[in-house]
Amino acid sequence: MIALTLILLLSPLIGTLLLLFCQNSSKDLTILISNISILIAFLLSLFLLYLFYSANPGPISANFLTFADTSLFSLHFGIYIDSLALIMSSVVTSVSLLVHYYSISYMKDDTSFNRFFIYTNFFTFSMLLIVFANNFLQLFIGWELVGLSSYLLIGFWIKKESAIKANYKAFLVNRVGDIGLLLGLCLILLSYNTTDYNQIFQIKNSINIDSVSIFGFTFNALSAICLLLFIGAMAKSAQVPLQFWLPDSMEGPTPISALIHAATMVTAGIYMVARLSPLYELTDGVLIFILYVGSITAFFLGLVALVQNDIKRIIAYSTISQLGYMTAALGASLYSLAMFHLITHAFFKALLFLCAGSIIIKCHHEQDIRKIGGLRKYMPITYLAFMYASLSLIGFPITSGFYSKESIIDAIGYFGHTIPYLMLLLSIFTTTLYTSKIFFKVFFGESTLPKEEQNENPSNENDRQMLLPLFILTAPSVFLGLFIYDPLMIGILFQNSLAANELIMSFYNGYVINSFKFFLHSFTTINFLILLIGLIFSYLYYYKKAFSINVPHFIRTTLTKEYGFESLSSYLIPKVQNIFTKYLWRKIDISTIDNGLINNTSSFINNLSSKMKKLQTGFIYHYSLIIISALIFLLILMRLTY
Amino acid sequence: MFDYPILSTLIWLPIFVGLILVASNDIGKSLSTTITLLTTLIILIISIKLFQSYDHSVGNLQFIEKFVWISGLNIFYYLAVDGISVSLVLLTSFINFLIAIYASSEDYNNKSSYLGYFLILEGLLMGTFSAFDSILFYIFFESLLIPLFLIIGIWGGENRKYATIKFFLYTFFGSVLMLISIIYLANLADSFAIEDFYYLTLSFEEEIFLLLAFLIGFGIKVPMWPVHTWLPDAHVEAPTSGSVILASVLLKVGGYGMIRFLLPITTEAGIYLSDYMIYLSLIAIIYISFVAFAQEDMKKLIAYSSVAHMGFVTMGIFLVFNLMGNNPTAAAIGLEGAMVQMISHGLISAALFFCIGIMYKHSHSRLIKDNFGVAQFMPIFSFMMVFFLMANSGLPGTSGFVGEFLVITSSLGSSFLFGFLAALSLILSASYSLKLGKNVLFGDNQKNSQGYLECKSNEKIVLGSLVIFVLYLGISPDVLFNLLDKSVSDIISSISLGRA
Amino acid sequence: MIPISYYLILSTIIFTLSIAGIFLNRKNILVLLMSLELMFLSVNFNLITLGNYLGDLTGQVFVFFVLTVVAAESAIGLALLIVLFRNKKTIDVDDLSELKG
Amino acid sequence: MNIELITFFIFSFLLIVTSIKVITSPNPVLSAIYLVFSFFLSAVLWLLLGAEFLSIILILVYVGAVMVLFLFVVMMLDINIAKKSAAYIKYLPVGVGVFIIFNVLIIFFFINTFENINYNAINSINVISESNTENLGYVLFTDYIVEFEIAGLILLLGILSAIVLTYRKNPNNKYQNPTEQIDVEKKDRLKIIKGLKE
Repeated sequence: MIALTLILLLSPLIGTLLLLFCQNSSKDLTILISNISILIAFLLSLFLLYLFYSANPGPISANFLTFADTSLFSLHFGIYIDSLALIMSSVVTSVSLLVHYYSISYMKDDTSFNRFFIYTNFFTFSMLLIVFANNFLQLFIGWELVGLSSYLLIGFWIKKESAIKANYKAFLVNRVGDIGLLLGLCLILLSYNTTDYNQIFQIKNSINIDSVSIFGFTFNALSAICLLLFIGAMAKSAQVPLQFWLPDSMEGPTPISALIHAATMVTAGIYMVARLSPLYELTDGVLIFILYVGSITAFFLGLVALVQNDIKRIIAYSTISQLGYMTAALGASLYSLAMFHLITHAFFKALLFLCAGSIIIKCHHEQDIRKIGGLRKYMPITYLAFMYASLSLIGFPITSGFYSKESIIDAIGYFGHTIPYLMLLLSIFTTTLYTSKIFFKVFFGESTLPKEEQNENPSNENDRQMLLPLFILTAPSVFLGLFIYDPLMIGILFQNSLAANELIMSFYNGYVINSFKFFLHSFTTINFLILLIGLIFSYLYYYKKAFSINVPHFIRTTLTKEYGFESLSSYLIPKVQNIFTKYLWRKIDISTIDNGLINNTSSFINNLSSKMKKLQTGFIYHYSLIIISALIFLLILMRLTY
Repeated sequence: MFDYPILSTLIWLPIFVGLILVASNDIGKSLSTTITLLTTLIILIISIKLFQSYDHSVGNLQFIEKFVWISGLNIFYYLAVDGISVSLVLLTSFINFLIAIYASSEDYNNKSSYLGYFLILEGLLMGTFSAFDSILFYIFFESLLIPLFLIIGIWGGENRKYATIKFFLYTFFGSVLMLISIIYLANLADSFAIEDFYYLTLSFEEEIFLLLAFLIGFGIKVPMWPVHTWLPDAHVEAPTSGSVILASVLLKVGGYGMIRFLLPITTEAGIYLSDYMIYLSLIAIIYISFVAFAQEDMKKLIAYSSVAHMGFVTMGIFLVFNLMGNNPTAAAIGLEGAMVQMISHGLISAALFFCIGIMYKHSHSRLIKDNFGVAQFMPIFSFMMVFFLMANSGLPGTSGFVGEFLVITSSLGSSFLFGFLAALSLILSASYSLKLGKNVLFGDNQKNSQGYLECKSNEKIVLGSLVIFVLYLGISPDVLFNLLDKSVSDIISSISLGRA
Repeated sequence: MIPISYYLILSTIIFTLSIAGIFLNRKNILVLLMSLELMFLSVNFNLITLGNYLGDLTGQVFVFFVLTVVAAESAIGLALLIVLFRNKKTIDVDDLSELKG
Repeated sequence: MNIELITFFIFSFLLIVTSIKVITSPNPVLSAIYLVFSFFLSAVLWLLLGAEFLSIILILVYVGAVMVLFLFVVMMLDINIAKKSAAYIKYLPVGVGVFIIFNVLIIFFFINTFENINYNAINSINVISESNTENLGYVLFTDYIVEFEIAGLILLLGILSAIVLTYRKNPNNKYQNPTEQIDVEKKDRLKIIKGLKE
């Protein structure tokens, strides 16, 4: 069991190393190595999943490499196998396999073809490192490596100026979050000098008692640690204050947006909180904070998506708002629901991005939806795939998106968190709006692109490699919900890896009863009503252009400016930083310390010595005068003292 | 267990060969490079043998060589080595070996004396790390300046005169104070051996003065915040290998001196002043990172970044004072973190200076705006440079992270504010290193006016071996930890013994 | 009966005169050497008078040695003067200022 | 007022006047002569003090040798008569000022300790006999023999240095160097020229 997971974990790494060494080999060799390594990982995780559920042993944790073993602390790299980890790894590997396969054709005419696959393999390895981490240090290392691979992949086209700016910003914002994570990690190591999950889980109630003084006020240690760890998650999963890097990270190639910025990396934060759910259960106040952060992100970022016109940026904002849903679920300690939404979201969001990718390739890298139009006739398969994915995104009944999103909204409503419930309800409306905006504009509207741009004949839509993943992805993004909803709710799926199962049970018995009844019941709820209104509204507004609403200028600019985050991040901070640092360097470092102290002392000594020089006139009588006056002075001195 | 005195050979062999090289100026470039390569290789092998035969479990002074030197003042030629010195000796020999490889492709006028000075410098560095008699330590500590002064002075950049004189006088001023305190201590303990100083009972005022004297003496060497302005100038003017050896090993002498002298002797004063000193190193970390961000000159940027990283080292050391009272394990973590940070910063800053040297060789300009779009023409080189920039900003999985991680853990022990401010360096170091990477490596460069072409084989070897070591120390720094573990706990116990 | 203080006063007067001479002369180094001789003279005066006062002959013996030293010194002084004159063509104090700082 | 006091006053007054003249006279020759004159006067004063041998030595050695040397040098170097330069006037007050301060200083501060001791300066110290020369000779050759030798050396030094400093080798004077003449080989002397017809 452990050996298999070890192989699973290391196969992408071996793939990366192999690709690294045969860099300038032929294209198909790279395709071969990269896809096989991910395929092995995928098959292994499926097999392990099956093995785990058949034998269902408890969580297994084993260390395979000692990081540092001294008298003061002992840190290791290890593997932690339980249902949560295996499900997450199968999701990650499956999406990554499909994206690898998809990007063979997407990147085929790119010069640095091999480099792309090195980075994606490396990304999958570091993601698995997080998934299978059995201690906080390995979690942090995987966390940063994922940040590094997203930095490399966003800035993949090194010549593209905006891509370099984007990856610089992305990495720094992730680093802001990582400070929280690092401080949490250090606090744990300091107070319990072990970072191992098991040991921490065992002594978790004793942690609750000690206190930590942060900036003077004393906090309960556990809630301080969990809050700090959540700050790291906020940056990685793009929650409200630290979310402005995700839309810019669309500069990278579309497959990586699908892989990293939709399915896997951004969900690392959610996974971490879910993994540490036993700890989060004991904190006070942190969960409420998470709940409100999640719901605010869900609602407000959804609004911003309405005013965007770049297809990838709209999907990026929708990812942020869906992540808001998941965080809200975590906040309401509905961990398995959050994980369920994470899984379904991974599939249908990856599908959305891949469709967007094929659209972009078709229209020769044109991403502005106002220009593209009427692709229904030319790209039937992408059209169908896109439709299913957006239905699932909206949460249309029967689709898996419906099961995960609706259950989160109803559960939060059921447990009486009123304001977040309202926010999530309203964001259903915004989600339907912007998804149908893309849908109608791209597939039904008229295109303004010059004719030969959009080669007419539908036959060569795109080659097989791009369309096969779309087919494969539509299945889980639509039917997965039905398939795993009941086992999830009864708590078999994430057996003893997530806390607070009894909450889900009570919701299940009290509200849902079973998946089919939940489906029927949903037609009568408000959610479906809002959904319908949204659909009709967008049908009339986008497709028929029946009426036009002039959104007041003030709202439009705030939204485009992403509530000021956009201008903050791309102009304000760099400019302030430049001026401030230049000032610091010029004023303090150079003028005060360097010139002020050092050069001044040297010049002081210089002119002091030049004054002394005047004394040596060269004339004897001056010297004799000096001698005599000194003699007189000494005599007087002797007389006075003697 | 050794028939021949290993430490003395480590010191005097390179000095001897160096002198020959300097003296015989007419031997050709190729011959002098082979000689240097050979000697540095031998030294590397000896120090690896030293490392293997140094048994970590005991951890006290080993390979002791003690002969009477000046019987009148009972000064001894006293060489010995403990965990900390072994790691630094290894670092020196490794870096010098890399310099020899790198320098083989360089061509400087009268290159044999250029390489000769490096060998002398290597020998003196070995001496500083293994001297256990304070006067011997002081002599080696002082004589370090001379070869470097010549290297920067003769083969340096444009206004090298200003830089070298400033560098020389600055460190000289520091060490004068140090000499006074050594003599003061010596006539108290009427012996110059360092461990005799440990058991002296000093009054509080004495300790305060000694602390300040040692602090200034070593603070200038480790450029601590207010006295750091000599480093950027020295780096900008030094030739590539000169600034490599300066950044990677010479700064560690200051840190090593602090651990050897400051910690065990002036404990009471240290505890009393520890808050101010931690504020100093915090300023060094945060303020200097801001200043590093504003640089236009690549070398200056890396020089300021090494000041910031050395801020972590000093912080680790002063935390020991702060935490001695209530939490000795955190103090030990801090000190171990400082030690690891020294070694890892030595490797990373050496690598970064090598990269800048390679780029300078093609574009002949150190300014950031003159170098752009390097990645298009030098893919392997820019891969390694991105790796080192990442290591410089403390990416876990590289050795840069380990040191900072431990120092932040122990700083959280004393107060959350210290930990938070130290952790801030995570963003700041990332911001300036990646800014360098962004402006220099990426971006579009059609006509390749700077004439970048892929780096030669020996440069690849140099950078490759540094990548391997930084990764190895990042993934499993266990080998370093059990080397340092015993010596660090000895120092902590000798401090608590001193205080009790 | 001449009290001892008279002699001492006389010798101080001679001594200060010679100092003024060294300091005052603008003419040439020769006068400087001569005032130096005067200074030695006044010193000898003191030696003898205080020798008498203490009833010890060492004063006078010492004067004897002072005389030999002064002889040698003025010989060397004048030789230097000649060499100086040969090179500089002048021994006027005002234009001998090569040692200017 | 007995006879010694009168002679003392006369001669000391004359001595002061001559030494002032030595300093202030423009012509170096004149100042040399005044110096000679002041030595004579002080020799007399020394006689008063009972140091006859020394006063004779003073006149014979000092005036005879050193002053002659001075005059010789003065004559040799064409030192022009210094005109009353303006600087001289400017510095006169300073010179006089220094003179007065110094006198006041030493006389009032140090000498008045001897004020109350009316010890007669004039008496003769006799070690083995009456005459001062004999006593001096005795003391000189018993206690101070080493210093006596050193004094001889100093004089030798004086002579040597004077010669070394001023001696200039005349380039064109010819002289024989016997050592060089001896160690000569055949080839220096003999030059065989071939092909000479008989």
